[in-house]
Amino acid sequence: MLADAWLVAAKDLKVEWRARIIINQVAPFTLLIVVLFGLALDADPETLRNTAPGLFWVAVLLITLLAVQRGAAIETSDGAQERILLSDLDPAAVFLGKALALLVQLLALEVLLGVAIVVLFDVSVGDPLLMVVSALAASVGIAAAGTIYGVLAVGLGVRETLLPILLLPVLAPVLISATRTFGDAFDRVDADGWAWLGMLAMFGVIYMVSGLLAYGVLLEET
Amino acid sequence: MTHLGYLIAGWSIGLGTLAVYGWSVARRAKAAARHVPADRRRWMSAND
Amino acid sequence: MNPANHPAIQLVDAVSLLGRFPALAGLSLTVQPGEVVLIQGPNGAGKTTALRLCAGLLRLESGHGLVLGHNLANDRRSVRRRVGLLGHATGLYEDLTVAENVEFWAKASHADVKTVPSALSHLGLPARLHDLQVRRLSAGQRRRTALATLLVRRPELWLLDEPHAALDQEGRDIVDQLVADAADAGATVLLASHELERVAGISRRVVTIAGGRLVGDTGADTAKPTGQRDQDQARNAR
Amino acid sequence: MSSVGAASPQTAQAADYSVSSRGTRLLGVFILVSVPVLLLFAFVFTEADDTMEDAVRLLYIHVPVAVLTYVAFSLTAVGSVAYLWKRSRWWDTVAHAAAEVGVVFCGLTLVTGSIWGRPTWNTWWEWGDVRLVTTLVLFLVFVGYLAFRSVPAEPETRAKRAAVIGIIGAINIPIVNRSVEWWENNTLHQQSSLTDGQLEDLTLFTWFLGTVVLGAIFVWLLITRFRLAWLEEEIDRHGLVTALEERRAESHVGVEAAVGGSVVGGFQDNPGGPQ
Repeated sequence: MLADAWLVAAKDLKVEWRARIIINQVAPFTLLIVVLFGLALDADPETLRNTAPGLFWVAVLLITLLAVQRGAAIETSDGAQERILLSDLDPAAVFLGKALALLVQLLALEVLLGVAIVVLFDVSVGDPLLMVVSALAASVGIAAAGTIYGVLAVGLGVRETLLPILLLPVLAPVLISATRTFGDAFDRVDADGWAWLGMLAMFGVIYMVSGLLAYGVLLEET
Repeated sequence: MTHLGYLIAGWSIGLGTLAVYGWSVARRAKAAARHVPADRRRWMSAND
Repeated sequence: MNPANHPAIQLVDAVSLLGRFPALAGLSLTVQPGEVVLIQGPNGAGKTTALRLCAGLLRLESGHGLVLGHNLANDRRSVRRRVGLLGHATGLYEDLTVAENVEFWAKASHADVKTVPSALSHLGLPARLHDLQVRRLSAGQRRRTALATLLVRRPELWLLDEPHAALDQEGRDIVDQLVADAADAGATVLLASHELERVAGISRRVVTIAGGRLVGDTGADTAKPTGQRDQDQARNAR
Repeated sequence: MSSVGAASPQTAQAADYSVSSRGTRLLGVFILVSVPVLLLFAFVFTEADDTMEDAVRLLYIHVPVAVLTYVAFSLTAVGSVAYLWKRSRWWDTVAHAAAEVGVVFCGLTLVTGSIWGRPTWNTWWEWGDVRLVTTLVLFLVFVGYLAFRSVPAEPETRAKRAAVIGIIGAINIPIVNRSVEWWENNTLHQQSSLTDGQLEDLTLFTWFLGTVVLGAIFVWLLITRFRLAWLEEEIDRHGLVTALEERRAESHVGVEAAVGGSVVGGFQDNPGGPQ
């Protein structure tokens, strides 16, 4: 099953590497969000530093929407989703593979976003390890939930508008927890970031398990 | 009685919403029942 | 499942829906293992739906259906793993090359990747095309690639929806040969087409559907040149 | 609901399309009688609270509605699990009806809570409060659930996917609750007010009465909404029977066309194909 998951993940990443949708379109969008936040918050350095953790994760959620839609579009453009049903791939392996590919893309974009925030908002990172580990844990949960909801709206023709209202409320706990860990890592709030990391890890585990169990039900269109 | 405005607002919005919602569901159900043959509206005979 | 004990396909009064439209309105059809059957009928007759139902992709709304011995009501997954469906969509990834696509679907079907080059050349796709992205292919080349992904899987039941569409003469001959080879190897083939005269040569039995039901089932004798009939009968007797 | 409550069994004639049954009519009568009684208890018989003053009277509707919200969403989760297990249309309809009634109750929880919070906490909304934020997120999750259900889709597909959304939504409740609790653990909610023994018997009874009355409204709504959903599916099935007959009629007309009138070439022009 892990070999199958890797097969799917490698395929998704290869498609992305060829098509460059994430690199050419989503990455610039990422930078744009940072710039827009900077403009909206009146260029006050202290405000920007205080809100940086929250802005980072709101930006990640927006990017997630685009990446999830792109990931679902790969399968639906020419009936590939149906071919996956007709293949010997275990739905759980497909879920794992697509979540892994999404995770890799999210992490790459988060690095870009992190650099942009640190440089443009003049944030000093007090605890880089906490920042990296919590970003990793949060992204696992986001990738798992995103993959589940990515396939939910497939075949209904209204994916673009349905996805945000379904996915974003579910990701609210990640936003809360990851903002806290980053706040701690940036020395901006008096919170125990490492304790919040537990929450992120728990969220990741719950949604990974949910996806492994539910993906088969969701993949089957009729 | 203190806060009378809040009290009236709270209770009337609460009960009012439930009444309007209940009325609309009953009305929609009535309209839907017209298009269903009587023998397929099975709970009516089952419960009566 | 011993195929000898089961018809390859057995549909009894099958109803299947596309959305809320009953594309199949009580189709009954039995196909024996090793048979090559052509389904014909006008546009919207339900040919495509019939093939997709047999592939285990659609739900059986009512009626009964057995495909390769698996019940369509509760074991469509087993059906899906044993059939090869060429539908209207090719299921190829535009950004991957021809070889990458066929290799991916070979691996996804747990088939031998080493057969990929021979499958591609069998479909008349020269080596210079193998490393081309699918988005650069013509419609005919795409269909050949899609057929190659089926070939590496060696399905027990081929379900070909308009297999000749978009293909040139050479491609059509290759498809005909593919069907003949599959039948020789003991596989069952179901073709849907509205070009009766094009496909009549490769199929012994012609089934006509209209309005989602069977309206005609002519055995060997109407749609078959006499010369091949004996050959076919000998093949079926095996 | 008044119209249904007033309708007696004798007036129900063949031309009456009301979806009421004896059970819901009795429930309707009970609701019509008990709501004024509840109002009497909430506004006349009970005393004002020492700290909240008369604003406490809002809690007699707010708390029961909040409790029933969680009952409704739990029912959606139960219905969703049961649907995936039994694959029965009945459970799917239960989940759907409970979710819609739940969203109405959840919205009322937020509104009545907000109206109560303004005089008590001096704010319409308090981000630091666990239950407030949890309930809001919950509201949005199930608004999404209803949005999904309203999209035209094959009923079986929709039921399966909606079940997954319903279950995940329910799983989400404790997670959101935990995270918000950690986030700001200075809750403003009177967590102890029900248990610290300072309540008068009459106050407690009014709360109980409020739960019973609103519970009756909840049950009436749930049953009626269920019947509506059931009828809608019956209409759908009835339409299917008609469509099937029309489709079968085609097969008699279509025989000649099938043999003669085939179009050479394209495969794109087949409306029987997947869309």
